[in-house]
Amino acid sequence: MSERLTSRLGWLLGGVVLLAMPFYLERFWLQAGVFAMAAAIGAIGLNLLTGSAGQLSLAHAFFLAVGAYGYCVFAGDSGSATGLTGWGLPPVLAAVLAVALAGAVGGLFSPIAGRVRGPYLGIATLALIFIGQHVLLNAHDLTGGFNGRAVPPLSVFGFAFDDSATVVAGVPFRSMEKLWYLGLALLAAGALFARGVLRGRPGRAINAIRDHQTAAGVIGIPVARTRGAIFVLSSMYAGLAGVLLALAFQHAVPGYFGIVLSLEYLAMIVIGGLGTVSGAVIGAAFVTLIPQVLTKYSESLPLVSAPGTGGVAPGEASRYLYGAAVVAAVLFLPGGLARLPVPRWARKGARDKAPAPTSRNMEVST
Amino acid sequence: SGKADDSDGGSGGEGGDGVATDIGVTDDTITLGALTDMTGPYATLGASVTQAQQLWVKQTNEAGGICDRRIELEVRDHAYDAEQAVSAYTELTPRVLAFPQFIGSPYVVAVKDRVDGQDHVLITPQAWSASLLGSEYIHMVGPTYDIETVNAVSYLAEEYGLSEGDSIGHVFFEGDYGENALEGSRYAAGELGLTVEEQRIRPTDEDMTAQVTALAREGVSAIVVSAGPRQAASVAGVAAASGLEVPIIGNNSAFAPQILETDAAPALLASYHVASPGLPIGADEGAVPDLAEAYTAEYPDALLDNGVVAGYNSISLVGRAIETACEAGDLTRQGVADAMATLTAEDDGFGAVHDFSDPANPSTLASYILRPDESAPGGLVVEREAAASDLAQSFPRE
Amino acid sequence: MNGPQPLTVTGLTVRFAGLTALDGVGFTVAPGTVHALIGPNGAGKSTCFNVLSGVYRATSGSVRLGGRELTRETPHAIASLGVARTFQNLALSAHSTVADTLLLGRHRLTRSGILASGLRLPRAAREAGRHTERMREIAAFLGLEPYLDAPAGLLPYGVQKLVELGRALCMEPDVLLLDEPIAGMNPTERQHTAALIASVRDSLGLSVLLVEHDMGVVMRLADTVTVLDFGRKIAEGTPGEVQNDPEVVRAYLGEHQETETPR
Amino acid sequence: MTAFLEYLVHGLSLGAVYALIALGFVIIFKSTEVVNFAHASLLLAGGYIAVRAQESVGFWAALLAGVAGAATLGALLEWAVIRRYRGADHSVLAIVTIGIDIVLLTELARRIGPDILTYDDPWGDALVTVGSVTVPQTRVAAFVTAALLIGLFLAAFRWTSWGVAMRAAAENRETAALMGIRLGRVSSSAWAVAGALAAVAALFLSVFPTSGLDRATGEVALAAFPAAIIGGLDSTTGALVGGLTVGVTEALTTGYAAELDFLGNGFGHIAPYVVMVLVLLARPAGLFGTRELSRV
Amino acid sequence: MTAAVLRVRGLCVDYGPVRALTGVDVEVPDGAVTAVLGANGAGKSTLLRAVSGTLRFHGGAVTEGSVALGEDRLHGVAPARIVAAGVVQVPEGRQVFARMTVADNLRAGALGARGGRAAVRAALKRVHELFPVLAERAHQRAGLLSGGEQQMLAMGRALMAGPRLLLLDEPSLGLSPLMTTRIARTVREINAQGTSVLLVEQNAALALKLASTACVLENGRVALAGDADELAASDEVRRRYLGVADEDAATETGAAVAAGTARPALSRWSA
Ligand SMILES: Nc1ncnc2c1ncn2[C@@H]1O[C@H](COP(=O)(O)OP(=O)(O)OP(=O)(O)O)[C@@H](O)[C@H]1O
Ligand SMILES: Nc1ncnc2c1ncn2[C@@H]1O[C@H](COP(=O)(O)OP(=O)(O)OP(=O)(O)O)[C@@H](O)[C@H]1O
Ligand SMILES: [Mg+2]
Ligand SMILES: [Mg+2]
Repeated sequence: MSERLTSRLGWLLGGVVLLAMPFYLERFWLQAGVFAMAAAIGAIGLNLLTGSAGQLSLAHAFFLAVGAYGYCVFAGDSGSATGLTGWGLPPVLAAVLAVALAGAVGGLFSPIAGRVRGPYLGIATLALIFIGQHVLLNAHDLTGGFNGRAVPPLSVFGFAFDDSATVVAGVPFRSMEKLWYLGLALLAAGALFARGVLRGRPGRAINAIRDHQTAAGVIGIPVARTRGAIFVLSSMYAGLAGVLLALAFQHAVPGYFGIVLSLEYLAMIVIGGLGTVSGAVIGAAFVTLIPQVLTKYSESLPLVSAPGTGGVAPGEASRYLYGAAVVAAVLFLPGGLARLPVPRWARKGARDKAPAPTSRNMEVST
Repeated sequence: SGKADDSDGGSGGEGGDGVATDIGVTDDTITLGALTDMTGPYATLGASVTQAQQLWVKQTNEAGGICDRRIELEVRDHAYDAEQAVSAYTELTPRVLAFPQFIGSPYVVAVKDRVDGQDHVLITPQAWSASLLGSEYIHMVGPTYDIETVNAVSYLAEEYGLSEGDSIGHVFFEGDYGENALEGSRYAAGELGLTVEEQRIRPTDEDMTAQVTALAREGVSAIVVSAGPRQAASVAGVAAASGLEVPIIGNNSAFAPQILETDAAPALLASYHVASPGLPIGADEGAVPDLAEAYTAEYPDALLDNGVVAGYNSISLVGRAIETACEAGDLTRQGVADAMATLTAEDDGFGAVHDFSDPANPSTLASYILRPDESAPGGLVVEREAAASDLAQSFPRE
Repeated sequence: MNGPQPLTVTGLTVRFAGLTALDGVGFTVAPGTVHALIGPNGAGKSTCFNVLSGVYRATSGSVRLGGRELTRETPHAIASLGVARTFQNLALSAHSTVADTLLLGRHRLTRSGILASGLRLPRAAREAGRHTERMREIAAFLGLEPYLDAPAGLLPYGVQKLVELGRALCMEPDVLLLDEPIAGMNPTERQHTAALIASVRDSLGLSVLLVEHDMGVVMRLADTVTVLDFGRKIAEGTPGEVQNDPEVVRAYLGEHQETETPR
Repeated sequence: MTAFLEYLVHGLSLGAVYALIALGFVIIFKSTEVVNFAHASLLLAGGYIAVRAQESVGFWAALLAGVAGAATLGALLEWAVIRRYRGADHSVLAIVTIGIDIVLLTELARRIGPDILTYDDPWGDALVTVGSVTVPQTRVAAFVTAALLIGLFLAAFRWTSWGVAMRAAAENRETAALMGIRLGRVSSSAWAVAGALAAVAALFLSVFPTSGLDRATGEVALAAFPAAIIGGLDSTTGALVGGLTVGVTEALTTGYAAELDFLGNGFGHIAPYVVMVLVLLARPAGLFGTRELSRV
Repeated sequence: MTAAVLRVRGLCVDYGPVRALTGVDVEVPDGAVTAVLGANGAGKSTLLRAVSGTLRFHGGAVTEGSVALGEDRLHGVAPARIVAAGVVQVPEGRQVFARMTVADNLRAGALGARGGRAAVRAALKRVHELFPVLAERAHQRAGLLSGGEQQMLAMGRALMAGPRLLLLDEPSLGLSPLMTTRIARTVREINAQGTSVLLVEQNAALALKLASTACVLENGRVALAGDADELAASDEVRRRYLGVADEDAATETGAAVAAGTARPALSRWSA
């Protein structure tokens, strides 16, 4: 069998398995899957920025929040039943607007993102997290404050992604079953889009800016504009991830969108492999699913003890594991999990290039 | 598929004994769920509550269980993380009858629609924010923060003769604990003609010098602390050191026995009070001594603190609701929730009498006033018996 | 693109804190010629390139390409006017392939943005196809074909220099600024590269401004030579004239070039 | 006016502690170009070791043990992780320190549990009064210690071969090796120094007016991020100025919270970040940081 | 023949799967200048990296063979120890510490110095005499120097260590003819003072003039080795590295290119 055929078959098989999941899995797993898909979309966006453009960002959680809350506000009830602002727009339009809003906010930060580079940018973006938290807690009318606000369910042409059951082949489809397919579709679209960007003209340009900023300008690349554009694009990915997460949560809470979340996204792209789309997806799945699996199976895992019995709690175990995974991935798998020797067809990233950035963002010379 | 015939898990129908059941109850077990934080910011509370509840389960099973069924408690540690909290809820809901523990009010709020809309599962959260009121399935055991703070301010006014025109300082956490408490102090102050000097802080702020200096500048005659134990200790220590000799009172969560070992101990002993829904763990009345003894026997290394009482109290009240439901022959989730609402004058043995019939109001409006005492187990003794102040009774709820 | 235009530099001055790197320099690069810029180390040659390509701002003076003033333009705007350059120190991405590096040169000639590339619009694919073809033509011309899939950063220094030249040619420039294009090559490679430069001047009719310390190559390639010393122009003329200018000999070439006697 | 002075003095003394933390950051950044996100756990580790040691030895010996322990831990991390990284991208290393931080913090939180650990420090809750302003003795001690240590490192960086070696190693490891610089030794010494400084900061963060060390104490290290950036990530003077700026900003915005209420309740918490963004807009490399060079 | 300071025997170096050197034997006699010639990519820089112990920075490693300084083994030894033993390299492409001042760059060079303070002071004086611009620009950041100035700094920095064996990788790269002559003179002087030199140089004419022995690397192997004079006289070297016999050929190629016969000339692009 030719390699190409094997690869096709592999993809097909994987696709069928993913599509069949909602018929077999319980809500808990579906929900975990949707979380992972949302995280994967966000991680792809961060990887565009950090992995390919070499810009460290700690503000990803902030843009997730913009997407999530943006959607809530745009789609929320316009009546004053909740005491919260809502524009009452059709949910699909609201979702699109929320993504656009994340992009626009990213655009507002572009002057700083363009001026400030390297570690300085990383920490400068930290400001967005804290300012974001401040706004989330204070702008009660928009965000509902500390306890957050309910997320209106998505509905497409009257088909609602809510908990009312639609029976498909004898299986009641509630919100998670429906969101699973939505998540798959968005993730596939997001991944393909990102690969197109990375392999095409914009991808080459951002790599050049990362490695030799001044030279890139001389070659004809508008440096500030390109960097700004990639920051905006990455923010929009985060915004989309935020919308999907909000839909899965059914309730947006500000505490979730803190610094820890931003750090988790950085961990995802490093564990999966910097600069590749598949790396982002694999890393996101790893970081999202590990705590869920460990918590669920805490009783049957040898080293992990059930809560309240002393010893290492599942929450702790998963943090040890993913902290160690970050370190191990960088030291022993410089390409991340996406570069593990797995069969070719299973390795989506095999053909995305843009290897890990290695040169420092500094040019000096003669 | 395996999922086709399945309506959200569980075994519907009727037990062998003629008791109607749906989810979380089999012929020989009743499964309860605990969503706790044992590794996150509320780990201290989570550990005490969980261990107290495990103790109750053990005691109850030794006494033959409830409704001839053993009790099982499934514990999930969400580390105060939204994703994990919601996941843990999703995982356990298809399998449990009720949640006698749920730490993290944002996450309780997050699942509230699901609880009211489809899950109908009884929850007694360990968070006392007024934003959790209004559901027939979610019942706080004890007064909400706002009521507790109203009681605290009333106590200060009575005891220290605060009069119209005086001002009080309020140091509170951002978030719903602090902000809900602030509503209480604002209301009480408004009624009493006092002004409130607000100082909003974060859980990570540990040095209260700037806040106390600002309050001193405003000439406050008392300070309310709706924060954590460490902040309370810092407030008391700094106030004493800088000569601001005013009474300080904290909410139930603003005390832990550990702070009596810090430099601030003398100041705390001299000027600090705590408003509490129940008796302190060191009290010599009601069910408290038994609990303290059993708990220490079971967990010799664990700290005795108010989380122990809170946890034990919640689960035993849920237990009583289950018993009542059993007697009514309806051990379905709805049956248990309905049974809970029939508990209208329930003496919990820890100094409070609860009424769970009105979802719009907390189960009690009364608070004890406690004061630190190094020699008492748990570090607190009763200063004033439980009482609901007039203001607490007139507190408006929409 | 309306044919090559003269590049005119007048009264160009660049000051850095306490240092005048260029002091009122002026010269004109006639269309279709090779104009060499030589001078001792630190004379201001690369600084001049940096002003021409928009990396440095001139303190005063002007640079005109045809009728267009360049001193106020950004680097990418200047590039879009058809000015391409190579760098004295290599500026290649270590891990990008040679093919990608060359395609980077075509950035200014292509259009597909994030949307078109992300959605893989047919327009983007067509564009990529056409430009890849031209890129291969240029690679073949430079003899870079065997390296197209190799990471540029791992190639030998001399090949990297050729890749830089290729990237500049991929910009289809009217004016080509070459900063020491043959440094680090051995004589054979130098001659080969010099021939390539002469060839593009002739076949593409573009103007070349060349900085180089190898006088042999300068003499062979240049139509006109401008000599800088301490930021000032000290001589200008044909290679022959300049080579015998006593000032140039003193400042740059050294009294007798063959000081060392073979042993 | 007295209130203002009091806020100012309080801010300066708090800022001195931030400066100590920021200085550790800066030293690591200067010598290895790594933004050390694990600084918080290094700090907590130092404090934890000292408090635990105090049970068997006296305060001063315990403090020494904490400093030595955190220094060893820092050097160990450098040896076990940072040194082994083969790539050249420093943002990857920054992310690695996030991983380290997660592991260390989890371990320490597990060990500390619900406890609040207190030092038997010689200062207690004693105060110093100058004119109308009173400050805790601990804070005076912190200020003096910070000023001394920062002066010391400023001099060390500028005048000793250690400083030259460190800067050279940060910039180009291969060439530094060609100069005979022992890369491993240089960078582990930097990490050790940063650890030691963090342990000292941990002490001052957990004595009066704070009520002790607990599992969350390390989070204060976050305040050192804006401090280090405001001053400039590679400037020791910057660490001092940045730390003081953050301290004073925090103290003033908290003190005048009522007057600043129009900016939203709790504005004091984000004020340092707002200052940081403003500084970066004006000077992209911070007040004293080295501007990035760009020559081609 | 005098004893060799540096003796490289059967050296093989791999960069991962890429073999860069195969069985290379090179010797630098005590007190001599030895030149290494070769085309781009022949492995010259790799040889110097192997001697200095810095291959690992490029993902390379010595797989076979040995490098010895006098009696001491050098392969497998940490770079800092090699410097301490007196082997100092001026790396290809200057590699100055761009953000440090010129003065600090020179101080960094002296970190591995074997003498005391006085020796360092003397070395600094010497470097300033050789390259006055380094004294003038002492407080300028090295990254802002011109290419040639950086090359001088790199050279000066190496001299600060007072080496016993100096490895030079293309020291004349980017230097003006005048400065190239000065570098040549410097090499000769320090050699006269007892420092042995291993010189990699594209300017083969210059290299062969300075060196007493030389070798030619081709594709990672030693193709020719012997006395510099002999090599300079050999046809092979004259044609390939001195470019002498090639002069006519080159003009021919140039003409051929222009005429578009030998290789395809590039035609204008029309969009
Ligand atoms: N950005 C800058 N800041 C300060 N000084 C600079 C800067 N750029 C260049 N210089 C100085 O200006 C002078 C001219 O430098 P330039 O690079 O133009 O020289 P050059 O003629 O190209 O020399 P070389 O042949 O050695 O490359 C040098 O002395 C250099 O140190
Ligand atoms: N880091 C590396 N990884 C893989 N291959 C390498 C690496 N560095 C060098 N090489 C290869 O090793 C061979 C020898 O390279 P080296 O740099 O030693 O050549 P050189 O003779 O110094 O060439 P130049 O004259 O261009 O400097 C070349 O084919 C080169 O491509
Ligand atoms: Mg130059
Ligand atoms: Mg080389």
